[in-house]
Amino acid sequence: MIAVLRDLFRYNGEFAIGCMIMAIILGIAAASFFSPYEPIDSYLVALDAPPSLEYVFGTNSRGQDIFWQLTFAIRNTLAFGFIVALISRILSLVIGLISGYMGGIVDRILMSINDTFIVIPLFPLLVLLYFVLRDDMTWFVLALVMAGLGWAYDARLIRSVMISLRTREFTNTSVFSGMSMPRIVTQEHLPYVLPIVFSTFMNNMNWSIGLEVTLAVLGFTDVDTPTIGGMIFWANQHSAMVSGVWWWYFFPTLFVTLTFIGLFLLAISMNEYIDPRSRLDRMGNS
Amino acid sequence: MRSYAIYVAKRVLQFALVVFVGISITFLITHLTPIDPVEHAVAQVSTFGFSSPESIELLRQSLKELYGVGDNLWEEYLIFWRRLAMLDFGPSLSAFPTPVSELIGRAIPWTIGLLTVSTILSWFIGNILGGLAGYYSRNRILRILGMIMMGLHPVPYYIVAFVLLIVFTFLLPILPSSGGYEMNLATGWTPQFAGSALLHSILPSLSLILVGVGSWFMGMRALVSNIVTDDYVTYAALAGVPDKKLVTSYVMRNAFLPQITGLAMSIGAIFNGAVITEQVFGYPGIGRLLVEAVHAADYSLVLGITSIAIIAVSAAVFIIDIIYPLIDPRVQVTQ
Amino acid sequence: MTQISASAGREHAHVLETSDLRAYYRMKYFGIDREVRAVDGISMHVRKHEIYGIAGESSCGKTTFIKAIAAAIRPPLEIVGGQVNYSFIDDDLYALPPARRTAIRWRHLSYILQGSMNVLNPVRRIHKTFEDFAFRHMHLPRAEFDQEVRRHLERLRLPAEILRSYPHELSGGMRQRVCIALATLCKPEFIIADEPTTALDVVVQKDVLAMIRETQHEFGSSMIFVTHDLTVHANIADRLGIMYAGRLVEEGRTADVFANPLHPYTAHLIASLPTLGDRHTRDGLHGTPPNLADPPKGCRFHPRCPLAMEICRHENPALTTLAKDHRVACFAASSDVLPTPDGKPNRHEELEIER
Amino acid sequence: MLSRRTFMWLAGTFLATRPALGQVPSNDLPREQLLILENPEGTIKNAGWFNIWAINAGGQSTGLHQNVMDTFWYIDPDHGIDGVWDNSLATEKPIYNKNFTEMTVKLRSGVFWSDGIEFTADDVVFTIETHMKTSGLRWSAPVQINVAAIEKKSPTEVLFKLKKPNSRFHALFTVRWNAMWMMPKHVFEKVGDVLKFDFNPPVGLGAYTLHNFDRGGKWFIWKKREDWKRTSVARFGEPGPGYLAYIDPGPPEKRVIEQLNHRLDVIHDLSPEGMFTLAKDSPSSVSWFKGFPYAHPDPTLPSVIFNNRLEKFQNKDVRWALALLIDIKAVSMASYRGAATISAIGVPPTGLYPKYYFAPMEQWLTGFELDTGKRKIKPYDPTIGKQIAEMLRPSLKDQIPTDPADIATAFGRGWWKPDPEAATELLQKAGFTKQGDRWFQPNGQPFSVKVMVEGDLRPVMTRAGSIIAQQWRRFGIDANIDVAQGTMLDRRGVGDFDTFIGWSVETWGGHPDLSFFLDSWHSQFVVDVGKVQPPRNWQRWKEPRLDKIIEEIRTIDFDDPRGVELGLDYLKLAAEEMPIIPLMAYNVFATMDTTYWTGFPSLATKPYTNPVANWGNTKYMMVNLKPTKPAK
Repeated sequence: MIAVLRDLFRYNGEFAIGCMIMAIILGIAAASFFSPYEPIDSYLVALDAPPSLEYVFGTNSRGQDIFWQLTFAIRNTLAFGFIVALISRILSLVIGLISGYMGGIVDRILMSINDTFIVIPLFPLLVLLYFVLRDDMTWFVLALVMAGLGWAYDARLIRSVMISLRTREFTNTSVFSGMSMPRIVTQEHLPYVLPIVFSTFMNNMNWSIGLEVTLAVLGFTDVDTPTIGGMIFWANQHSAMVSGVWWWYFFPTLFVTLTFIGLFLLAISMNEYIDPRSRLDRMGNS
Repeated sequence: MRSYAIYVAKRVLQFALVVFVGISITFLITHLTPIDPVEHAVAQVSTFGFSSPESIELLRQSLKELYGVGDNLWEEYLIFWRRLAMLDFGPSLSAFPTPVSELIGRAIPWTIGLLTVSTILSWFIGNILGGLAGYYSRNRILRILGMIMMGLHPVPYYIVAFVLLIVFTFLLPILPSSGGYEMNLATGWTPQFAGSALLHSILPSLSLILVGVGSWFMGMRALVSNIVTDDYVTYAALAGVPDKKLVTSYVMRNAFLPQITGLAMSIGAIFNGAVITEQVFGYPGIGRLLVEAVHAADYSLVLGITSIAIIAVSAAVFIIDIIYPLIDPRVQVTQ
Repeated sequence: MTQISASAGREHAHVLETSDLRAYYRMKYFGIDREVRAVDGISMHVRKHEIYGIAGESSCGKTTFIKAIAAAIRPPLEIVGGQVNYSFIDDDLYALPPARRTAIRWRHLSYILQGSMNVLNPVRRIHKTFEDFAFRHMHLPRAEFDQEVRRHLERLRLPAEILRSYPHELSGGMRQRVCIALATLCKPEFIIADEPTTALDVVVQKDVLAMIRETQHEFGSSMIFVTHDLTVHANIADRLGIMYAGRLVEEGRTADVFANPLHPYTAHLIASLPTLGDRHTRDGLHGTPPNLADPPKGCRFHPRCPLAMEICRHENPALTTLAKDHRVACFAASSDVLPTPDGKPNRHEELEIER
Repeated sequence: MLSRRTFMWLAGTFLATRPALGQVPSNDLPREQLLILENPEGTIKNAGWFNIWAINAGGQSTGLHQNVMDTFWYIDPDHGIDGVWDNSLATEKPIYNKNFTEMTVKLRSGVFWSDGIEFTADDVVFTIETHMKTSGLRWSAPVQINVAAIEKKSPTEVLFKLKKPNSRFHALFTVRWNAMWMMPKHVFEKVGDVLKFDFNPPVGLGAYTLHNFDRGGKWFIWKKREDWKRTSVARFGEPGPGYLAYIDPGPPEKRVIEQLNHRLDVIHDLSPEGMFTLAKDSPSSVSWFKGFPYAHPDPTLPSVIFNNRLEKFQNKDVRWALALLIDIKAVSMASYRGAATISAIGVPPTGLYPKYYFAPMEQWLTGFELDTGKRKIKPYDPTIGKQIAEMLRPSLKDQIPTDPADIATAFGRGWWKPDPEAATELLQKAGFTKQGDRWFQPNGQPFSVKVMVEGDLRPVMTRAGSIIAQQWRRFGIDANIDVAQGTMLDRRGVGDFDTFIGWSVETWGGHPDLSFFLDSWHSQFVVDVGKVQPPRNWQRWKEPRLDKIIEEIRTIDFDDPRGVELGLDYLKLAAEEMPIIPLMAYNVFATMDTTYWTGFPSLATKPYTNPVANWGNTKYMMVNLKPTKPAK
């Protein structure tokens, strides 16, 4: 595994850049633990100060230092994306594996549910759920809800990989050698499926973070927990753009975009690792 | 032909099932809302004007009767399906007694107009540029374009829209900031109206296209760079098949086919409305209507919009499932 | 420049001639240089009307060699040195302007590839592929072109209906036959066949081989036929070249090579062919083919060679003619075999050490 | 290649339409005759609906109730053109009999409906009778509860016979924001079901008629009537604008942009920062105050409203302790960036109320003593308004008034001095304990207070709520804001909150009578938590002494001077008991662009009405507006 990472880092520019970006982002998120301010407190520093040596990213109209706000926002946003991705990966993995393995009626039922989830319009549903759950719709509940809605595509993907694996030679060999099905799945097939899970992990994080930003900007989330979208929400509340406090938008946007690019690069380099053809092309084995 | 018929029948069944489950879930969720449309009406009456506590109680009673809320949920559910069968969603609660279908009918042409054009445009632009960038992977201009797209496509849509709005209505005020057309114009197929509607659609569609092109571009480029290494492309290149033919008939054609499914889904998703676009640009479409309906606890309207959205997306998937075997020779109708 | 006239002089005898051909994969990432010498100094020729077989284990450089003589070079693969000359052009293949190179393809030089499933565009009907590949070379009006295609198929005893089909609607054997028809439609002087029978079952394989033989004979084309399967070579090749680690180690008439392998590697390959009634377990070669990014010094086979001598560790044996039409590169085979005059400088190795 | 052909076609159509993009479509509305106002209702879902008597079906403040509707009386939230009280369709004030069971209204003659029919007592009788027999109309309930019968005495006189004595029955027909509007009998008598009639085009008594509107609900254009002289507003002269456009300009930043581009003459409300941008960058924009704090204080009193039924808030010492933990200067800065008019007492510091109530209360407040259990303190600090002004002066300089009287009107007078020590004593007196950094209730539970706010539907209130929660949190109370965006109304009704930032006090502004909100505070209307509380006693405060005050107000006349005395009693009682913590006036950043029109109301020169564009009372603004550019 370490050798794979080392090779990826060495031969794959995307992976290297993605890693560096994510290192910076994680560094900033980690800085939140050293913040001199509580994230929800306001009117602590001068209002509307542009970026300067004292306030690197400036301050906002709520008297908060944007740099320290951002550290919390990135931490929460990343944690949010991570939880959504983690839970939805588990769902899609389990459902994809079961569906691909059992086949028949189980497969058909699971895939019908799956297709329903693909088809239901997500955004209206989230807005509706927000209104049903209202202040119970905390950051964590939202993560659970999004995880519950975000597994369908990838479950289908994993299922199709499973189906193709099931028909391969080595599965039969394992069957004949008397291995039990669960053991075959976990020992023989999981290694093929896991890279897909990792790659979709990154994409799923991107998806959930993007959606969280959107919902937050529209005020459909818990605005008390600082997130990237929450920062933009507050900037809007204070008409920051027309009053010239552009840095209130700029830095959250910059860092969320960097996060997206970083995760995206990791996802595509992971894809290359999965797809041996392009990997070989790079490594140059004739 | 027989296998195709079975295939179609299965898809029809699936379509019906998805629509049924989807709409039922939305029905349940909307009716679980703690927001009471009667209270909203009462609040609207009493917030500013004169109101005595006794009369408010009386008002509440008569509104409950009028709106027909508070019945048995199961009965409401049956009534809902009976009405839906006749494409009737009942009266809107926040614009009582105007029918939901009338409100939707007013908003939907704007959304369809805006989203069809921008979806199709971004599909073509993104796929063609992405295809070229995947094929001519060493072309400098296309590489730069690829980097721009990679930087652009993850920017949250809201930011793109907002920046466009600020640039073209505030810093350089040359485009209208909100609405679907100029004030006081008569609606109709006049050149004036069409010009005004087009002018007002520039910013919303530009924002949608910028973001849409990015994601199609990235997807297509990845697809094409895989296809380029496929044997039939190598073989045709070895055979000296001219480059133009190779790009179009060999690479692009194969890469476009999966993208057609994506296009169909996006077109179906049009009926979700572009909530944020319509919000940012004050566009009179169905996405805004939905948010307003949610705010006003108008569940007949919410249900009306989401039902249409669910039907549209599943119909798009259904149609593409049925047509796909006919357009892509590789797909065999076995399952 | 003098070499051109020299090769032009032999035009009639040899359809293809390569001299000291070198094709390396070169990669540069973050300052790390890497070079894989997949084809390292191959000189050989193919005579008119001849089928020349190339054998070797996988990743011995067969496919790269084919890419090099077919001018199918894409980065990171590069031609580092040597020449490729065809009788139907007056110049080194790589000295031609790209447009001329393209014009030669299919008209004079065509290919049959392995993996018949994927070599035909899955979303194009067969007749479209015929059109794409050959129409511009035939200089015929469309109707006559179609006639010609039908006639050609008939000659190869293929049903004309397949023209209306998509590739996936045909069986694997049928697809390979279509490829052969496609490759021979323009009656090219030279055909490159890369493992054309590998994916087929034995019965179909036999038919396809027969078909290749017949067409080659009928149209008088010359051919390079690459496969790792020596039994196939025994059936089809006039002459046989054995490749190991990017180099040609032995070459001779197929019968001679089988009867009297001079190189220990060839001997091993032939010995490992199953024969009826033989129940001995065979000794395999120990070790694996060398990493071409960092090949062993001297003879590349020496780490696995049962006959390795001291000289093998330092010097690279030159391919030397020991009998009529029979060349070998092995110090153990004969004392006539000398080291290659230019014991390649080790500059790349030096770079490798850095990392 | 179908795709390529289609693409070329699309590209072609796009290019072909490009020339049309450059030109702004021509418009038959001359800008110099047009006044463009913001309608804060936003986009009207059901734009083609003008039947204002049906609830919620269409827009109200689209210009419809400001300029088309009319009723008997108007009370101005500010000074009024000709006094606070205006007899609009009536010619005199309501005439009650002795025990308030009958009300006679004398009607103005010579007023015509916009379709040329004369307005008479028949229209009044029809309007009332329609409401008596139809349930579910906007004013059906109060009419059905109060009116036994209505009689037409003559074409210009009607008599209401009431079911029970009601000294404030006329309030139903007295516009404060809105009131019960008159229906045109000749239109509605032909209608089968009044509830299902869209009334398009509307027929009204105001000086404007419908000219054009957007089916999508983004704009409504009204045209001045040719016969504007035959309307009640003609007494004050000819309305200035030939056309009125009420539009939905979008969120605050877009309103700023539109006014900077002179495409929006009257902004209804802005964020404070948006207001400051206009004050800085738009020399032609004016507001109610000439300088800071610009905004018009609405006669509404945003407060911290306790749920007095909850155990933890039942002791007034707890409520007082929480009040003494609030630093109103910080609240003013956080919510309005200083542009707030603070109030320590239970009525808003707006309109004529400083004269009626604030001046008389000042002395009492200064002497007011609070027993903390350990000592007596005087919590009132009369200089807080001045302190806010001084705090802002360094940055805003001459925008800040210097005259103490001006400061008092702009920033308010005094408020409670933050006193954490007294708060500690009060909480301890109430049996609360502090363990470590945290406060616990007498029952051992941690003392947690949620502050419910409405999110971005009421941004300024949300900001106030978060700073107050922060101040409480610093003191060791587990306080957090609770964003109830969209659900606030429902949760307020059923009492599903600890505290919220909102208002239960709304007044006439111009008239001292408090019954407008106070009557509903009677304990007879208080219901249990979980049931819907009728407006406006959201705090569910039960107080026998208050009931007595309310009962006496019911028996006296609207204009009786005794009303003010009873009002002062209420204020003192509310200060002692602290059922809600009054904060400040609801300041509305109404901003007017003088590029095309002058004569907008302003405090210094012409405080004749409220400039806030959704008030029915803004019909008086139209007759005062003059174009800056002569009509062609």
